[in-house]
Amino acid sequence: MQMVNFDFKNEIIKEDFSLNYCYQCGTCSSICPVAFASEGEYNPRKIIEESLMGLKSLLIKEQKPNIWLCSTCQMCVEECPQEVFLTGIFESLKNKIVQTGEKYPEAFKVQAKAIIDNGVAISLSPPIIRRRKELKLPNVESADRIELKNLLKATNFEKKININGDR
Amino acid sequence: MTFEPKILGFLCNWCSYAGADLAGVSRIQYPTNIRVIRVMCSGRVDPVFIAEAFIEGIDGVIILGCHLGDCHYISGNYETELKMKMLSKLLNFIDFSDRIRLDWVSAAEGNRFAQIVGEFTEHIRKLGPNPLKEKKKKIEILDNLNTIKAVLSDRRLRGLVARQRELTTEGNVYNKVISSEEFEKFFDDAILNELLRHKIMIKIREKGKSVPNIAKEIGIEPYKVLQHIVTLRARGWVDVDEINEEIPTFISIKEG
Amino acid sequence: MGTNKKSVMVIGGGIAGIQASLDLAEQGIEVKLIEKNACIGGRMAQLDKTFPTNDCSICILAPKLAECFRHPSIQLYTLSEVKDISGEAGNFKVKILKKARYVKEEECINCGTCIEKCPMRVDDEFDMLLRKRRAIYIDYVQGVPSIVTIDRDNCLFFTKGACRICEKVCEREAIDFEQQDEEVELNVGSIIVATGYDIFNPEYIETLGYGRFPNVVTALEFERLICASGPLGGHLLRPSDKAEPKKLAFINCVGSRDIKNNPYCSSCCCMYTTKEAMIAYEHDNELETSIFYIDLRAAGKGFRDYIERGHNEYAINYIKGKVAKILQDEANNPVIVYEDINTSKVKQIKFDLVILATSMVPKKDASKLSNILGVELDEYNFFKGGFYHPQKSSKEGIFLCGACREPMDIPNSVIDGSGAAAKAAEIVMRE
Amino acid sequence: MVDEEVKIGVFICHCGTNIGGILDVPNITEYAKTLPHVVYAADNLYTCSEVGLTQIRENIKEHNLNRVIVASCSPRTHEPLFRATCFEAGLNPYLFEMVNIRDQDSWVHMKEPERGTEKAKDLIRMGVYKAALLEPLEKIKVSIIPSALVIGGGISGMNAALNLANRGFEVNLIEKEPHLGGLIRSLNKTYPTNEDASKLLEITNLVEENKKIKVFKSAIIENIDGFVGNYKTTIVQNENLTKIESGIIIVATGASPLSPEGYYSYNGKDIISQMELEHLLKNNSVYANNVIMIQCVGCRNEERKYCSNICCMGALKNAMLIKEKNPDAHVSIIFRDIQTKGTTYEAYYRKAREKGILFIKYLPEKPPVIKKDHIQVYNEFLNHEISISYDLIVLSMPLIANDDSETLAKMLKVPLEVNGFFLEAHVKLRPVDFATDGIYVCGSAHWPADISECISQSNAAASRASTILSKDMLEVEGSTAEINEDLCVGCEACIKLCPYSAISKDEETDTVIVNKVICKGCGVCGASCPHQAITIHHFTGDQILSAIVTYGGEE
Repeated sequence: MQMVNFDFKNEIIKEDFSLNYCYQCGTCSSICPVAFASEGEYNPRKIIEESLMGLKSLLIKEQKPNIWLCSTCQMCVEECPQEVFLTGIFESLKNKIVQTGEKYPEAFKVQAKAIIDNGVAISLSPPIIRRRKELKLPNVESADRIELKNLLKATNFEKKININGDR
Repeated sequence: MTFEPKILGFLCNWCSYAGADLAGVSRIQYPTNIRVIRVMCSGRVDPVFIAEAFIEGIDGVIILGCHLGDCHYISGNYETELKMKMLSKLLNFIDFSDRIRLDWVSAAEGNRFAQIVGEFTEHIRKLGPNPLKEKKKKIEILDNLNTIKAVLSDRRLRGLVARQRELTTEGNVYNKVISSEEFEKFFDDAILNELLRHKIMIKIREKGKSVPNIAKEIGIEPYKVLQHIVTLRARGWVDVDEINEEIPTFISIKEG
Repeated sequence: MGTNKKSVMVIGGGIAGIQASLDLAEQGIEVKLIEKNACIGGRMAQLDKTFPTNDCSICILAPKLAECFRHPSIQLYTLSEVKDISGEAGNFKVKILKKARYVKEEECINCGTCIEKCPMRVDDEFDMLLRKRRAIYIDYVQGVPSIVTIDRDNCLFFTKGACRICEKVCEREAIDFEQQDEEVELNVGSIIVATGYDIFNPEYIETLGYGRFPNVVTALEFERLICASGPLGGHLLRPSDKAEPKKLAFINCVGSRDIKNNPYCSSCCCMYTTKEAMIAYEHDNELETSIFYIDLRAAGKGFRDYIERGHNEYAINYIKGKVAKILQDEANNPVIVYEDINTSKVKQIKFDLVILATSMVPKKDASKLSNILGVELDEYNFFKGGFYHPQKSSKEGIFLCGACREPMDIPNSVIDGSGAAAKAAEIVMRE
Repeated sequence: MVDEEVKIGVFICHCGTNIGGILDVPNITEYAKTLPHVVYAADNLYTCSEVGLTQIRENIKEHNLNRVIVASCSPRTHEPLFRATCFEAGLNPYLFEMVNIRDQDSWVHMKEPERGTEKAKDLIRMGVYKAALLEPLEKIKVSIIPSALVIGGGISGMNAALNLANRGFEVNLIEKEPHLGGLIRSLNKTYPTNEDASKLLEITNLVEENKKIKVFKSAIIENIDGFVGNYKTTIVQNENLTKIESGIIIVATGASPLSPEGYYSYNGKDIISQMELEHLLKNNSVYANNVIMIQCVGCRNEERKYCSNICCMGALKNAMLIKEKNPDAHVSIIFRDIQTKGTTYEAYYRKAREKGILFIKYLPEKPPVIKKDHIQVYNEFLNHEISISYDLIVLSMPLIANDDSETLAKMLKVPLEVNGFFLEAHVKLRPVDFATDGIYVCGSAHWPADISECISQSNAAASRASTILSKDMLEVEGSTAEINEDLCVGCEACIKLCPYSAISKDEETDTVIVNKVICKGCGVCGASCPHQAITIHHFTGDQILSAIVTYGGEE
């Protein structure tokens, strides 16, 4: 039995007030490509309802439905009739998961590493570079890796995301 | 010459007549056989009118009203339905029930009006002329139709129909609500009895007849005829005409 | 004080305006009924049937139209618009632009000969563009006044300078190309606004495919499709292949309860989608319907029973959940993507025809009229009524009724029409 | 008149080519001349034109016509015009008969002109046979008592009374309680403005001070008699009888909140009703930090199927008021469908969510279960049970019909619907009228209604009532039913059949009579009367049968 936790709900609200406006119409799940593909393993509407109820252990510990499957395509945000900023809310939930030290998919650590190393989450692949040239698009400016590295170090990023998996 | 049926239509002013007008405005063509009598509500159509129409040789009668629930007069068409149901049951006994049709046409249904008239005209065409028109059958059919008309004019069945809704919803004077099924059964019995009684009345309207003779003429068992004669005497409609060799004959003394 | 103190102008000849006019006229007050179209009747005339009784709409409306037309105290100004007002409660001066009909009203008997011979085909707005009418036309066959009108913008004579066939065939010599627009001045004690509503264009919500998928239609189009006097003669066929649809889906709140489009609830859609599903079922008992909804709003009298009946007797499946996406398969069948909240899974179901319950939106010229009248609109562009006195506008002597002030169904429009009449009568009858 | 020789004139319209281009109108005209009683028959291009109408008027005079038939288009559109024309020429308008040979003949038989012509002849002959039996009828006039009776002194009744008084009519307002105000008196604040309910009750003073309004408090209705324009009502106040005469009656008796007793372990302490919460909020004595409201208690169930319309907004309002006073309070609303239709109410709902009120949807088959300090409820959006702690539970109870509605309905001879609310004449187009003329309904007596709905409806009822009260005389159609005393046996079947309660038993003469003012002439009673004792004027059995006989009989 899950207990409604107003304090936890208010924590999320503090990060994104738009959560309050959700009236559970289901637009987000209807439009979401991942919800369809994952057969409900990921369901944005349900995550929002759990957030409204402040169901902390479901959201943070059990992570049901699986919030990490969100591809941040923003279709839900685009279509939400109440302008709930779903991806923003999911982001803050993901942060909370990380902060509390709960497990989360390895893939995100790989990406984090890529940012530390290259200054981008996903580097441009050679075919993309070639096509950009064909289309006469400007070069992608790469970030100042040193500066970024220093920045991440100063904010203790590696430790926060528990990049090496040890606790 | 091919048979052109004579169709009579009763149309309520608010929906069906408007629907028929709409068929006109929309130039929807349909057979010319129908002649329309406009009434304010289909509930105005007294079943006696229809019996009379058949007596006058009309081949088919169509009664059209607002769709159930749409009646301009709130509930008139529900009463129409009850009355026509009684009429249909009676006509069934003389093979005439196929010659009437009750249906609902709204003011927006010009097409539907034309379609119903077309179908019904075709139906009557197939059925053939009102059998009254056949010389051989004329007297028998006329007797039958007059019997039906007499039943329809009599207070007994009319009273039952008029009270049907009250009896099946609010209850009778003892506050007993009769279920629709119960009513139906009771009503069917009443129809049969009244039909036979009026049939007897027609048979003895000019000349006194004995029970066995009446029984033979209308094809039911003598004891049943006797039962009805008893009822009819109680109503003051029948009296003993004469007694021949201990067998009494009965004659109608009903006025009108 | 003006000479026409005991008169009221009603703007809009839909059911709300008609009710207000009839009530006032029956109280002995002179009514000037201003209608923009060629015939009165408004939206209700377009509907096939009405909930929760499923009465045929035109059957119950037509007697009121006739009464309005015949009433000695009602003066009907069709093809007319309000241009200007001045004065104050008890004594308004109004300028009306009455557009030329190009047909002599007292001569035309609506015999239809001219319509038959007119060579121009024009999209029929009354039938939601689902069929063509001619350039000389009557709004709808049962329309009142029962006379034809020349559509100046499409008439060959006006656009190309040739034709005049209608003039030649009219036996009554009722056609008059010389008619001019005229300005009429009225003096009235009070004004009632009853201009009604427009329909939200669902093309704005691209993911629903309206306009791209032939078998996705709006609810008002559906009313015409299923109406016995509509373009299909009441035999429901879907647009793409003229096949009889067996599986219908209705999507509620299309454009409504939506901050990006119309934040408000359109009030009637839960009920009219049920009604439309019922009528469709009555045409074809093999038909199955799904209605997708957010909250089923059925608080009116007898409305819950109606929904129950829809579910129990008309094979209507009510599905909680808003549909945001419609796809289409190769046979032009709309495929609805929705979440089944019982399993939390997102599913796709194929339908034969999908009907969108589009919001009622303010008339596109509402702000123009509000400026002319000097009354306020609300944040959505509906005419702003009082919170507790909804028929009162922001200006004394001007009253509101019907969907021009808020989306509402027919009974409430009738109540509003009578209610506004009561308030207007107070003004013009005060000592 | 009865013995006067019948002289019928028949006017047959070509309607340009609409009729004349298809049917053989001259032939029809010649035929018409051969029919019995026809002394004049002529065709013309447009009977409805001024030329055509003049022709009718002149020939009525010239040939002393006492029946007129026009064979042209539909009586639905043109009968009033031709009747008026007859009247102008001194003929009783009910001696006019119309035959439809356009919309129902020439237009629908365009390819069969000969048969169409035969049909027109038949129709005209039927018209002639009916017309010969037409009788002159008079419109019935009835005087109207220019005052109103409003039953119920809540917001609806007071507003209706005030509107009528402002229109210049005398009003009698009766209230069974010792105070005016009705249910609003028990409210704290009102939505959607959240202002004090007392503000809306300022109308009470306007009513009490209005010279045109006579207020009767603590008044019980003993008896109501009469009909439109002439109602007579007896009321009792402290054993004193008063007779009130009025032209119309407005029913504004409101509704009552269902008692929470027996629902969800209601105890009046930490489990209370929304009405009791209103009281607590008024006294500023809500101390709870965890408040849960449960919607649809005692309704939308088997016993009471309906949605009570006003409870969602009521709950939203009180939830917001609690949050306003105590922003840290946790307020949850356990609901089924939130009913906030329209612009303002939907915005109000969004506002409530903005304030952080929690909404939990429940299923009727899995209702919330109240435990000692928490509630367990199956959350439909999550598909599993959750629990919420509480220190106050508020039950939203529906409005139900007053228990004395039935008595009042019987006295007024108006119907109630299944839930005991008053049943209007027509749900769509006559929402505040009863089928019985001169009686109207508004507010929660009709169906649970909030304040703005009550005010709209009471304005509407006042408007409808004014259509009667503003006339000196009421004129009604002459084509009504009439009971033939010699044939009537007093079975009273017709009384039940009449949808307008126009037929009643006259206790003094012990006969059944039709009130011609109320009768609409539908004819249902006549066609059903067991003894065929009812004449339906203008559609009499003889008239209809005569048309049938001539149609059938002609070979």
